[in-house]
Amino acid sequence: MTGTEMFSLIKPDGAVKGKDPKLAPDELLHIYRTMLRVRAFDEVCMKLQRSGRIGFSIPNRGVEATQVGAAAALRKTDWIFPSYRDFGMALYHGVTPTEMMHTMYGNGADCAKGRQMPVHFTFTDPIKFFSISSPIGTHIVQAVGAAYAMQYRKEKHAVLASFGDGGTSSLGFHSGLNFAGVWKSPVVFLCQNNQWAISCPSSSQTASASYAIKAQAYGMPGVLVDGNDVLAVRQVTLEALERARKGLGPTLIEAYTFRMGGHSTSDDPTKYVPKKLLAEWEKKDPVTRFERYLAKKKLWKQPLRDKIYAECLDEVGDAVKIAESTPPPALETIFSDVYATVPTHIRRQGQAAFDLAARKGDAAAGGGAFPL
Amino acid sequence: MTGTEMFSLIKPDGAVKGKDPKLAPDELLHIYRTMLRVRAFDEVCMKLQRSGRIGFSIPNRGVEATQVGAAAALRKTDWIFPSYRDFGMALYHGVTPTEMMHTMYGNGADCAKGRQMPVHFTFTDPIKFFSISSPIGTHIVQAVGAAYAMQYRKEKHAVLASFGDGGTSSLGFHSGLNFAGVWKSPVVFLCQNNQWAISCPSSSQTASASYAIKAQAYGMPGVLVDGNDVLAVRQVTLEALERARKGLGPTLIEAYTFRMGGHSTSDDPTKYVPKKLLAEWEKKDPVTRFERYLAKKKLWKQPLRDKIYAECLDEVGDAVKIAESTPPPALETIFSDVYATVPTHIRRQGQAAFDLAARKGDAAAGGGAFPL
Amino acid sequence: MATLTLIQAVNDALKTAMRTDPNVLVFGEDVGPKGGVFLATDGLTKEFGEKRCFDTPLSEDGIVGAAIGMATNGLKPIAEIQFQDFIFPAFDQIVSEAAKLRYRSGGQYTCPLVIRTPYGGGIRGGLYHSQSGEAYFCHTPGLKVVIPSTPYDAKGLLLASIDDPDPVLFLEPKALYRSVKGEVPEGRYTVDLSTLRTAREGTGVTVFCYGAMVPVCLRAAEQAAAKGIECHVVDLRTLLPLDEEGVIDAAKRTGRVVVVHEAPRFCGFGGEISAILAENCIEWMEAPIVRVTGFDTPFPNTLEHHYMPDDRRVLDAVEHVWNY
Amino acid sequence: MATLTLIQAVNDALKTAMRTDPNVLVFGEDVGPKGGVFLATDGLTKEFGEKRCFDTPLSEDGIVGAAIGMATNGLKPIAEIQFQDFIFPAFDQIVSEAAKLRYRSGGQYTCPLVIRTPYGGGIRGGLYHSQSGEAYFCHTPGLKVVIPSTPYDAKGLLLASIDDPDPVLFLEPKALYRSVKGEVPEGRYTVDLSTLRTAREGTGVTVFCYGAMVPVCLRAAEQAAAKGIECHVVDLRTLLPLDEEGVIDAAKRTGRVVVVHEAPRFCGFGGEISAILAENCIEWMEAPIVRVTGFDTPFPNTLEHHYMPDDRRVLDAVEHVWNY
Ligand SMILES: Cc1ncc(C[n+]2csc(CCOP(=O)(O)OP(=O)(O)O)c2C)c(N)n1
Ligand SMILES: Cc1ncc(C[n+]2csc(CCOP(=O)(O)OP(=O)(O)O)c2C)c(N)n1
Ligand SMILES: [Mg+2]
Ligand SMILES: [Mg+2]
Repeated sequence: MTGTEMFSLIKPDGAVKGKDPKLAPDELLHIYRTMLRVRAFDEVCMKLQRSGRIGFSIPNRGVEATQVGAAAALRKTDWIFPSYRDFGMALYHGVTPTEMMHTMYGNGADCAKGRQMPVHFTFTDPIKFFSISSPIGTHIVQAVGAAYAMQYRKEKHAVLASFGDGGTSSLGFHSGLNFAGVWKSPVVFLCQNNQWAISCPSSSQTASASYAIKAQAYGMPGVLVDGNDVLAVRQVTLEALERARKGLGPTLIEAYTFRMGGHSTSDDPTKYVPKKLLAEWEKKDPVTRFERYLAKKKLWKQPLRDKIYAECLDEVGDAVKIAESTPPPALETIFSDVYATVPTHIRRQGQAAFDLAARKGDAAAGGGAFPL
Repeated sequence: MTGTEMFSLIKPDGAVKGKDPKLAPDELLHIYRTMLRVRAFDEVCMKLQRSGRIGFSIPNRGVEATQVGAAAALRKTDWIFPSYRDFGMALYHGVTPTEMMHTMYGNGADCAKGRQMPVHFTFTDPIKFFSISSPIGTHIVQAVGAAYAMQYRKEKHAVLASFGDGGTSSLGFHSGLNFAGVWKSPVVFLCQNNQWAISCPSSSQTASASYAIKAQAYGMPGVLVDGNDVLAVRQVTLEALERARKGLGPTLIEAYTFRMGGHSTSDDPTKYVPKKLLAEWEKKDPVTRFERYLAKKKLWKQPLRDKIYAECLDEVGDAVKIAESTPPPALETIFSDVYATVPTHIRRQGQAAFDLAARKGDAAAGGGAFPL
Repeated sequence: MATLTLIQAVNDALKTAMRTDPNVLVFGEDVGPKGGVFLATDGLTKEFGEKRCFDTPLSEDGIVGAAIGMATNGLKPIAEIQFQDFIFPAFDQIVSEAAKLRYRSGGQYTCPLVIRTPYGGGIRGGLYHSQSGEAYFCHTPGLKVVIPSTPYDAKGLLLASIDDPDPVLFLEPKALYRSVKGEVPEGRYTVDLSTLRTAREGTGVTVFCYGAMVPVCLRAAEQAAAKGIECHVVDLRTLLPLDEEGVIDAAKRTGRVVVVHEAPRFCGFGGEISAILAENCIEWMEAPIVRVTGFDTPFPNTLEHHYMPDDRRVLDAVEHVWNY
Repeated sequence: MATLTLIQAVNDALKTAMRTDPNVLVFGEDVGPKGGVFLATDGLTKEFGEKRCFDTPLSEDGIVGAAIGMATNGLKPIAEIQFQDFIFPAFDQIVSEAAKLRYRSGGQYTCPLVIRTPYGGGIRGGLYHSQSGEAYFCHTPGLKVVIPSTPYDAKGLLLASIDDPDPVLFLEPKALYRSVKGEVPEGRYTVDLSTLRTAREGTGVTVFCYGAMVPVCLRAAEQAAAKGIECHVVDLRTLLPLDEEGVIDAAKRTGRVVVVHEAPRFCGFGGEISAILAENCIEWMEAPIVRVTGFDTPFPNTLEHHYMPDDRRVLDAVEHVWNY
């Protein structure tokens, strides 16, 4: 694999090119269901945002195969260093829509205690899904550090670091891939090339022939894969993870796909995405492509999509109900977790905030005395 | 040129491989003399440092061909964004040893007004030799900005950005080459691979097959050249500059050479440089190699080296005398050039410093009243 | 004279500068066809072409580094950093390079660039779309740091920053982008980069503030006035170099001082104001110098209204020093 | 008990920690076979192998970024930044990431790392081998910032930093590396990260300082004593979190305060001390709170002895507040 030829498994008609990975039917259906779950979660969040019930979301339509395919290659003992667009990886491994919805609302049950914007998830169970950061690229080199710990302890685990095409210009990309090359780190770098960094196309991002080819600069293999082909993504990720576990070092994978929605709910893509291009990629929908494959395996026919999608919508709808009825975080959450123990100056500021809230009759204060 | 095969022109015996560049004898001798000038400047500075007359210097033995070869390809209207090891580029273009020695002493005639450490030169005439910074790599992307100004004004000038093997790990390398690729900047990136970043060999710097190959990540040609072959370095730099002037974009050149001295006068390389390796490279001395070429052209035979080197030592010796008899910078130089005009708070601090110096009878204060 | 929002005034300043000086360029992430995530650069690529207003790769280090090179070679770059929270990858270029170039080159190379970036809370942006980092930059000799709070000042200060021969960090209070409107003259005018602005006259308590805290303090001053305390509200607007004389005069006027900013308190800009007063006119002070600031924690999301100083907290402090 | 220099005490602390905890790793530029440019890590690769003490590529962003990943996955990384001046490429990793990880993950991921780096002037290092950047980091909630001034504290504070569950920036005064010596116990002991140290008792003038300024202030105190002024010299040693009670008590003791640091004055750490006092005990102050600091300029080279506060300048300030 040279970093410029694109690997795919499922042909547009659903037939297999080359060797069928022969996954068990329930694994195939779990993959399928997860893709629909992502889509349902996405659709609901977009509506919640439009109606002002949550502040922000990040659309995933078009890129579900990349996320779910990569997640399907991981073991529960591996770590994920995700980007903010990686809903699907968490869902695949069993994080529930309810846990995620708490973060969308930033309520008192949110894992991040309402401190982060929506979509900035953080989970430790059932898989290490590292706390998402807004600054682009910083996590790429952190992933290499986490992988060093695995090497050091002689564990056979690996790390998946996921980022966008824009992320390749970041500092963390350069230092991350460079360190991983030198250290032969058990890391798989997944560049999700969805062709946009907000409004900036790849032509303003880099002059390199592909993103995968950047691997050469760091002495590691670069693999270009069809990001709308869930089984192809799973396959190359699996192979890269195997290399990693064997001590053969890191791999850079570029998954070539297309962001069908805006960058976020704050973005209007019609200002910069050519209509024709959008229409072209609409035809390459990754869910439909996978359904054709499943159909050839006799695992799929309509109304299976409608049925599962309805179930997913229900599930997400329930999550919304639970999240909406969960109260906001307590005032003390502003002051805790800055350090393991609250230092005096922060304790004093917290106490003042409690006093003020109590004096002004503010709900968030709870009991009234600063409890930390 | 692929970035892994090494280009050279002068064979070890001085014969030409391929096409002779056919430079005029006085140009060849200027190149030769400059190499010896670097060596003389270097030798004198090492001694000055050892005897405590200057604080610091950076040895250049072994890498003269790379510096001088690259400089020889430039026009006076081009800009140099140098690294701290690039004595030779300034000397080639006519900066005098005296001007440079002022900086080694940080005296009142120093272009940098005694603010920088030795070797951190800054010249605007006869060529733009950009102010050297200690932080590694920051200038690489600045060079791309300077080149943008040339493009914008439709000038046919170009920029040479020079840095070490260690510099390729820096942030400025990544952003610099990436921006230059996208902008098709008239920049030549010269990576002087002298095989060490202080004590760190390339094996701890990167896993890539060469430094030149990193060009691929940015969509530009990468050229590997024998850095001990002054004419080969000149040749590839010239070709890269021509591409740049034609609007065809940047090139990354890796000049493969060897740092024969310590990193700096503060460093003891015997702690980490294998003796055998040093002996091997001793045989590849770039000055001797070039002499063999000149000899074949009937331009050189002993005692020409001794004669020229003695002249160079004299010249540098004179520079030392002038620099040593030049007084230190005036106290006001601490406070000027922070901004174009001195703001009130700095003026007040300057006045206080003058008052104190005057009260304590301190020479540096000069007249006694803060003059800015 | 048109009535503009603060963001429209920024856009107007950029257009005014670009129309009069062909060396003025604008670039950053999404500033081109999209016109910037807040639309500060709306219409610039269309009017001035993509050599003068353009998108860059996603690298703040690159954006500022390239701007330094342009600036030192005769252009007037205006770099946008999408959110101030994302300026830190460029910290080295700003602090080690832009701020020190004139000095270290003995004045032979200079760096007249402008970095514009929205800062501050109030949009439910959480840790990374809400920060106020002015103190990091104010501790850096060689930089100028400017923060407008009105549309008039936004245009005049930005044009002055573009004229300035040294690097200027221009911090725009995003909470005010569309929430304040004001009259803005057409064409070129500048507001001097070294004088504070008296936003409200008063003899009771002096309140120092800047950016998005100015309207907050003015609201608190209204409420204080209702209680018989007349606040003297000072909009510092250029934090570095600071109008120290003006600060000292304003403090002496009342002898009672409150300093307000959104950023965390510890080692924040407010400490410098307190220190200047404690050093230069402590004997005029009739009460403790009180700071009302963001807490010494990262910026939260859901509870940001508790984190950011509001008129209640400012009023509390004003009453405290008044009654002292 | 051995008599060690400050740099030997640092080396001793590293060895002590590595001997007792296999999860402690040391890495950075030239820390391996060379033993660090100041020899802080001398002998570590030899004793502990190259998996535990090793050289990295030339990238501070990478060094700190990787350290964060190691720290959050169970190791105890000690990263060396060769000079504090070169920490800025890692500023984003430190300020946006290490400092905020515990908070933003609701406590699920933590970042117990130590960054060691030599800071300060006195070695004719010019702009880029002399800086004191503590204020940049002290304005960052989530970090701890520690600066020793004696060999005993260097070892005890470094071991406490290694034990700490949060990210610690450990700034080493390079001017003191070999110029101070002191008794240092063998084996493990720690010095608490939240208390100041009284370096000299006195009732006349309180002098706050840290790091390389401590011996300078003690010299000035000797000279002041000769003139009949007894200085109370406080070595702050942990700047964040600061022992605010201790600071206030020490200031109240004399009612006259001088604050000393090498870093530029404007928005420096000294401002925070002044502000805390102006807010908490202004009525105890019998004189202006005077700062003696580096100038608000970059750090020069040839004239560095004029730039850095020396005993003359400290004594001047002490006399000024004493005679006020
Ligand atoms: C350091 C930094 N700069 C700028 C931003 C603002 N920003 C958020 S997302 C984004 C584009 C990212 O594009 P890409 O990496 O391709 O990921 P995608 O959104 O396409 O998945 C930008 C510029 C940021 N978050 N961090
Ligand atoms: C950002 C930064 N980090 C660390 C240093 C300290 N340092 C000075 S030179 C050097 C090695 C540079 O190696 P290389 O780029 O190969 O250049 P060479 O000295 O070999 O010419 C290091 C680490 C620095 N100057 N800047
Ligand atoms: Mg993208
Ligand atoms: Mg080198």
